[in-house]
Amino acid sequence: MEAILKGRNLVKRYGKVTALDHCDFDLYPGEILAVIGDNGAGKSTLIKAVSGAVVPDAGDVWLEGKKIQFTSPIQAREHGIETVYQTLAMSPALSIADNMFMGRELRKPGFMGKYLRKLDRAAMEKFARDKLTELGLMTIQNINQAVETLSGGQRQGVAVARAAAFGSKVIILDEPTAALGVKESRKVLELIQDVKSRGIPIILISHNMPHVFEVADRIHVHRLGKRLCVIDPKDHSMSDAVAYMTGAKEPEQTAAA
Amino acid sequence: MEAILKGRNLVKRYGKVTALDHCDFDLYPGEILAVIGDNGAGKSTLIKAVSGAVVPDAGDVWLEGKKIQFTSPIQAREHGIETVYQTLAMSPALSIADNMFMGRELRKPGFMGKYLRKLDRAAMEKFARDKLTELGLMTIQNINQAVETLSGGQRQGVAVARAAAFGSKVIILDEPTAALGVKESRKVLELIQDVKSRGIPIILISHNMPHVFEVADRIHVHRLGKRLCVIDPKDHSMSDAVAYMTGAKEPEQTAAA
Amino acid sequence: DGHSTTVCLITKTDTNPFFVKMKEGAEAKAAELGMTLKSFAGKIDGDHETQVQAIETCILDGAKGILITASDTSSIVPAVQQARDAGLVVIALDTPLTPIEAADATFATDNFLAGELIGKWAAGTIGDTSTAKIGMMNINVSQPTVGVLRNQGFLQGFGIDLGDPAKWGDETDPRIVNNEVTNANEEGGRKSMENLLTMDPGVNVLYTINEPAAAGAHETLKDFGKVGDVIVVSVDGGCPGVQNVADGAIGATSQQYPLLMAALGVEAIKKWADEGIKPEPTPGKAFFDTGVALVTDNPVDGVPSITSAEGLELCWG
Amino acid sequence: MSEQSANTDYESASSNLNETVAEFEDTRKGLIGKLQHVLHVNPALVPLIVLVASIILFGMLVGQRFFSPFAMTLILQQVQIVGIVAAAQSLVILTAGIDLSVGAIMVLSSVVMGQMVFSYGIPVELAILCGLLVGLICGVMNGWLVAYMKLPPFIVTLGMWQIVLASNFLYSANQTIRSQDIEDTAPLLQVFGTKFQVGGATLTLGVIFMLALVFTLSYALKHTAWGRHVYAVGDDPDAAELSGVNVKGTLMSVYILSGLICAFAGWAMVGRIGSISPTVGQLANIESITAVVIGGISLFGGRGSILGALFGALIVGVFTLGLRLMGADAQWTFLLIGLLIIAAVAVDQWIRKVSA
Amino acid sequence: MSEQSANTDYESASSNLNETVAEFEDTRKGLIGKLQHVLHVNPALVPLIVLVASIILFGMLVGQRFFSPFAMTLILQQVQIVGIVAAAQSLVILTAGIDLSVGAIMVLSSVVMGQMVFSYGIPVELAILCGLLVGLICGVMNGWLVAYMKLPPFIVTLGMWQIVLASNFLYSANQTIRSQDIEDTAPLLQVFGTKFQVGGATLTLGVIFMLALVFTLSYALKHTAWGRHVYAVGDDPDAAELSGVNVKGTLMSVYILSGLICAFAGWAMVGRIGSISPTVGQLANIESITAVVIGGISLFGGRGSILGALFGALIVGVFTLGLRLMGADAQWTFLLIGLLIIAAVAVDQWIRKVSA
Ligand SMILES: Nc1ncnc2c1ncn2[C@@H]1O[C@H](COP(=O)(O)OP(=O)(O)OP(=O)(O)O)[C@@H](O)[C@H]1O
Ligand SMILES: Nc1ncnc2c1ncn2[C@@H]1O[C@H](COP(=O)(O)OP(=O)(O)OP(=O)(O)O)[C@@H](O)[C@H]1O
Ligand SMILES: O[C@@H]1[C@H](O)[C@H](O)CO[C@H]1O
Ligand SMILES: [Mg+2]
Ligand SMILES: [Mg+2]
Repeated sequence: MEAILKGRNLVKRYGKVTALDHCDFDLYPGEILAVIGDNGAGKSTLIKAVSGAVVPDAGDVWLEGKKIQFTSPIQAREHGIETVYQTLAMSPALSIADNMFMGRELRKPGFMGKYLRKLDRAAMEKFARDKLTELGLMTIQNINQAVETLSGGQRQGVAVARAAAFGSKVIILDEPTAALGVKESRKVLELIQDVKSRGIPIILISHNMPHVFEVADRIHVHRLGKRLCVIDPKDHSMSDAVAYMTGAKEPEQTAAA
Repeated sequence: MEAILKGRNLVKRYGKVTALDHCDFDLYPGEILAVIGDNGAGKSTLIKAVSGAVVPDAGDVWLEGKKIQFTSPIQAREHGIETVYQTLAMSPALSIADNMFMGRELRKPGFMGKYLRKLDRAAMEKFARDKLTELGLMTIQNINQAVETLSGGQRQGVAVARAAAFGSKVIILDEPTAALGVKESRKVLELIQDVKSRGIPIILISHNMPHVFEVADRIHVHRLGKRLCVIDPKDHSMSDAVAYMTGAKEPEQTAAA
Repeated sequence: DGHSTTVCLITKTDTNPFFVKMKEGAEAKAAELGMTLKSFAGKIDGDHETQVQAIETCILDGAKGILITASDTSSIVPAVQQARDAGLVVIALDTPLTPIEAADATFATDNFLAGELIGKWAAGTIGDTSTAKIGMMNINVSQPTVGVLRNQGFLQGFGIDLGDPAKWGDETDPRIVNNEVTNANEEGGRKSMENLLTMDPGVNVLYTINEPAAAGAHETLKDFGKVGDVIVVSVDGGCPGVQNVADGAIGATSQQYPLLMAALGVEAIKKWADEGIKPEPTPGKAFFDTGVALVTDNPVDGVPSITSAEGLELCWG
Repeated sequence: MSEQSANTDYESASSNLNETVAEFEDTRKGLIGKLQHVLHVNPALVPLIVLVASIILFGMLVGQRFFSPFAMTLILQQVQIVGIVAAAQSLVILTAGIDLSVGAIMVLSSVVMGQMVFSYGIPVELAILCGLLVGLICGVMNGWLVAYMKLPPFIVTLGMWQIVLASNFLYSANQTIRSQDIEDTAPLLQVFGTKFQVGGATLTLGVIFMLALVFTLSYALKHTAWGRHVYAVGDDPDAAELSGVNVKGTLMSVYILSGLICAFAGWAMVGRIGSISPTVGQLANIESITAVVIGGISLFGGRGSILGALFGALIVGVFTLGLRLMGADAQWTFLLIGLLIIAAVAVDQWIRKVSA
Repeated sequence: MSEQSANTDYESASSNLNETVAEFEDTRKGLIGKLQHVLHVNPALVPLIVLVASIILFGMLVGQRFFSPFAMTLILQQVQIVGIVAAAQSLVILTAGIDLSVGAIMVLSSVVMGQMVFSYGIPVELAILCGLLVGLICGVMNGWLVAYMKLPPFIVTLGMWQIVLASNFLYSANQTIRSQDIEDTAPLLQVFGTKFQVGGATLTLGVIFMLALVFTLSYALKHTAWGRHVYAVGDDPDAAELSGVNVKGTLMSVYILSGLICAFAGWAMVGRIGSISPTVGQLANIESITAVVIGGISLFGGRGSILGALFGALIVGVFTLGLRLMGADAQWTFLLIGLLIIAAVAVDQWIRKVSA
């Protein structure tokens, strides 16, 4: 099977820091690929490089076999790649609904929408409320609250809801449950399964090993800026995974990428 | 035993949103108190209200039996209360060492320090590096890196290291391991035990139940802006805790606060 | 080319048509005499530092002489002295330095006289000066010397007690409705007139610092249907201004001759450079008066004037 | 793996939870509570309150004259140019930029309109189009330097200010075109001066244009996607980029629009002062920024409402006229306006705090 | 509980890990790599490079005269006032503020010094102290309004600008105090004009003061806790507050220092122009901001170096003198300086990008 999203030899340096060091990467259709690794290993940089948020210094990326070179996240979005960045990428002063629909706002039907380009606030707010309710984020008391006034977890919930609602080809989640409560985390895991069942592949970066082992089809272990190995969660234990990513143990030859 | 830090009837409103709704709170000497609750339950607001970052609309706070009214986090710090906020509170453009010593910089010995008030950069950098190494955050390649260039987890590590290094009476950690890797999280848990063994009580907000049950002496369950109950992790299961905080189950009378 | 004589012209600004014409006059004369002219100007009226820098540059540049209309007539003196010490001849144009001897020579309009002429004319036109309600339109709150001289000259000519002649606004005469500031442009004139008429709809005499301010005021008067009711006087004698006299928008204006000042200045420097001779001031005055003429089509007895047709012959800009 | 199932078992404890939305009671009741909420939701109301208060204040100090429809509409007329320019300035400031070149663009545009008619004999309609085009081109240059070259807006527009103003003086040779001549040859240039009588009050087309412009932009900012993008770009350009906003395009549109509006201001200026003069408008940048900030728009971008800028301009207009009518002398007026600018913003902050 | 131990078992797998610090190779070698690193670490070097480049450029265009020690020190003398004021401005801008009142404070301070001596016959030393005190008090007012009343710095200093300037005109009665009189009665007022010969070059005490001031502040900003706090406040005031910085105190110190430095600039101004004139310095705010921004300090606070501001002032000085010597006429000079301001910052950005 051909990878839907593939990276080869990706390099990204920040001044003296090498964040990606000739890294390879493969995501296959319909799968949930977890990416795990130490803090600072370069996971976020890797997904930024494939989603257009960062232009790699070297290396190539293919989407469905076609070589692509995104220079902005908008291009990636237009190709159906939706990303929740670790920094969440929200406009703090704008409302939840504004943020969810940023860049793909709904217009009112008829004259107002067509000629006066009026936004359909009611529709956007309803949609936003529904998506947040699906995630169990019902403690949000006011859908018109500015995002900057949300609690850490609420903010993350909004970002995840946005990606899940709009991603059509690949959904990338960079630590989507880091700030979430138990209940909300479970909802996100359910959502991930749900998205997968719609046939859309997912990249999940997470430090939560139980979650990773619960949902992932394959696990990409990232270490020191490159892919150390890819393991199958059914054949490996969490302890193995942790040992690989922290450098406590070398992966066997077969598992290495 | 008298509580070292005590809150009664705390209220905080943000416009139409009530974040704290007549909330009580107790921290006893030498203990690790975990605070758990849904996203948006008001946990962060609670610890902000006791650490001077937010002035409550109503209610009182006592430190070691003396009524206090902090109007700024500096006052809390001067009383030995050190906090890691969920938003981390770092100056993005400044270096790791600058951030760790913000507000309590070291000066050079002798004339340069005394009269020219020159900072002792070497000492501060060494200290910072040592503290980060204790936390296992060795992927930080350059101690003079601006904090804004660190990965999410690295940033959190710096904030935790700062609090642990300087807290003398109470240390408050708002989701200190949310963005941390497995290895780094373990180090933080070890650090928490270590701080406790020095006799300093700790407030730990976390969504990670295994971690909470591993280290906490008591668990404050927060729901809808107030303390629902306080439970003993030895008498209750994680399932109980989760059921209480999400409202799936009512706490028994005895456990209620 | 490096061998010809260089002369510097330093004006207060080069956004005011008055100085633009002065520069044109200097350029024409310099070209005629085979000299090189370098011109400098402040960013705003009152931009003294730029003028000091210009003098320093001229010294560095090896110029033979400097023509300057000083923004700050006494503060410029040390810089002028520095230039003279370096062997340059310095001639003040339009605005005398304080003291006037600080420059080698001065070719200027007498701004006080310019004001006095329109003051006298206004008094003669209204007849009974006790019925006057006077609006004053000045340059700006920093009160540069031209503004003070014209304002005080006008009041003197009209017969109003000046108080301190070194500043405007300290007069107590109730006939003065108010002192407005206009930044010497149309926008300010328009707004100031609106304010004056709101304060006292009976304003019947209007002094303006220059003709653009008068033109702005005229727009307001048109709007309020008061065009014939107010006697408007001004200073400058630029072509649009004189045309406005002919059209009746301005009653009288004092005309000055910047082209002449500049041409005379350049000639004097040439003479100094070639023969070492300094120009002489007008007899009875400390400076060479390039003259000022009252332009009006409604002359008043005892105030010499020329017609707008004559004024158009002589106008600049 | 056995560890896995154990790990997540406890999480299912949340599954039979009660799914009602959390509701806290709103304890702030009554009129004041409602007022606070209204103020919180409509930030432009705060400068409006300051405006009304200052009208009442001066009305009491100055007396009847100040409340007349005449005085009220006079303020509108005096504020129209600053108001139009402040609309342009608001757009730029909402994107966390600043436009120091507004006044220069305004003047150059009006000078071009005049020169086209009077020096080249081009029909006035075409001449006006040329003038508007000049404003637009200046906007394109500002926008390109800010959006694509990523230079700081302050520097870009500082440079453009000098460049445009110098071009204006060089091009116009500092010549004024007289009102009389414009009236005879090209009255369309003065069209914004056209008057209407509305119940004792006199409005000009320029005033109506200003009001229409501000309301249109207010609608666009609040109710269209473009408006949301303007706010997002000003709020956090990186986040906006990551969440799918065309940041460069949005910035370009804002600077271009700003240039075009300034050109319209130049046209309106001809209607107001009758003539075309290259020396007017030199304070338009500082005056428009003042209006915007008094109106409660943050210089750091992303927060505030363009209606606020209109009220800000009117507040300054009320103070200026009021003080003149009280007979304050020019230097004292200057001083008092300084004080009042600070006071207006202090009151604004105070109301915001109370209503938060 | 059995679930607990299972839960965290796997985490211990990291315990026998290899504890060497991660090291990636730095692949950018050689001179260029080193240069890029140096530039990255010392941001003030970038405007320095632009400065040197522009000196060389004008040297080639203008010829020998431009390289003379006379010309070089003339530039220093011409920028001294802007340089001193830019130092004050830098401090304020580093805290994400802006100070529009610098020029007005400078002038008022010098006027007070003069009036004390000439109107009230107070000994010159005391008079100077009074002048410095006036600057300091203006700073206190700015600081109080910004730090405690939490008003936007732009508005506060805009208001103060008008207030201070009007007070200055009212107080001085628009009178200049003549150089001759100062020389006779109170030569200490002109002390900053004192000249030194240093190998063919003429330096004044004012120039030396400017250099000493900038280097002292540069030291304080880089090597003292106060300096770190200034950056932290500008970077993110909320974060600074939460991490234990006395934000209000830091802001107060910055505005007070800025006022005091401006008063010194007023004193230095007397040395430079000889007389005391209430009309000078009206462009000092825009000129100092220009220098600061060209020097690479961000208007959003927290980033940049005060040395950069000095280089920024010198860049403008070099352009101005160079263009004058080339005989460009005034409007063309303005136009070209406008272009060059943009170009200087564009080059700056470009070097930063390449060296990032
Ligand atoms: N803009 C930047 N400038 C400089 N260095 C950077 C920048 N962004 C990332 N880095 C560095 O690159 C390395 C990889 O960062 P990255 O964010 O990809 O790590 P990560 O694997 O996502 O870590 P975490 O699990 O903590 O999120 C880190 O050492 C970080 O300090
Ligand atoms: N500055 C603010 N303005 C308005 N509302 C706020 C503000 N800060 C917090 N809130 C609201 O108060 C409530 C409690 O927020 P808080 O941050 O205390 O929650 P939390 O329990 O810490 O949640 P999490 O686990 O997600 O961090 C939330 O509904 C949030 O939206
Ligand atoms: O002295 C000049 C001229 O007289 C001209 O009227 C312009 O304004 C003044 O500054
Ligand atoms: Mg990451
Ligand atoms: Mg929280």
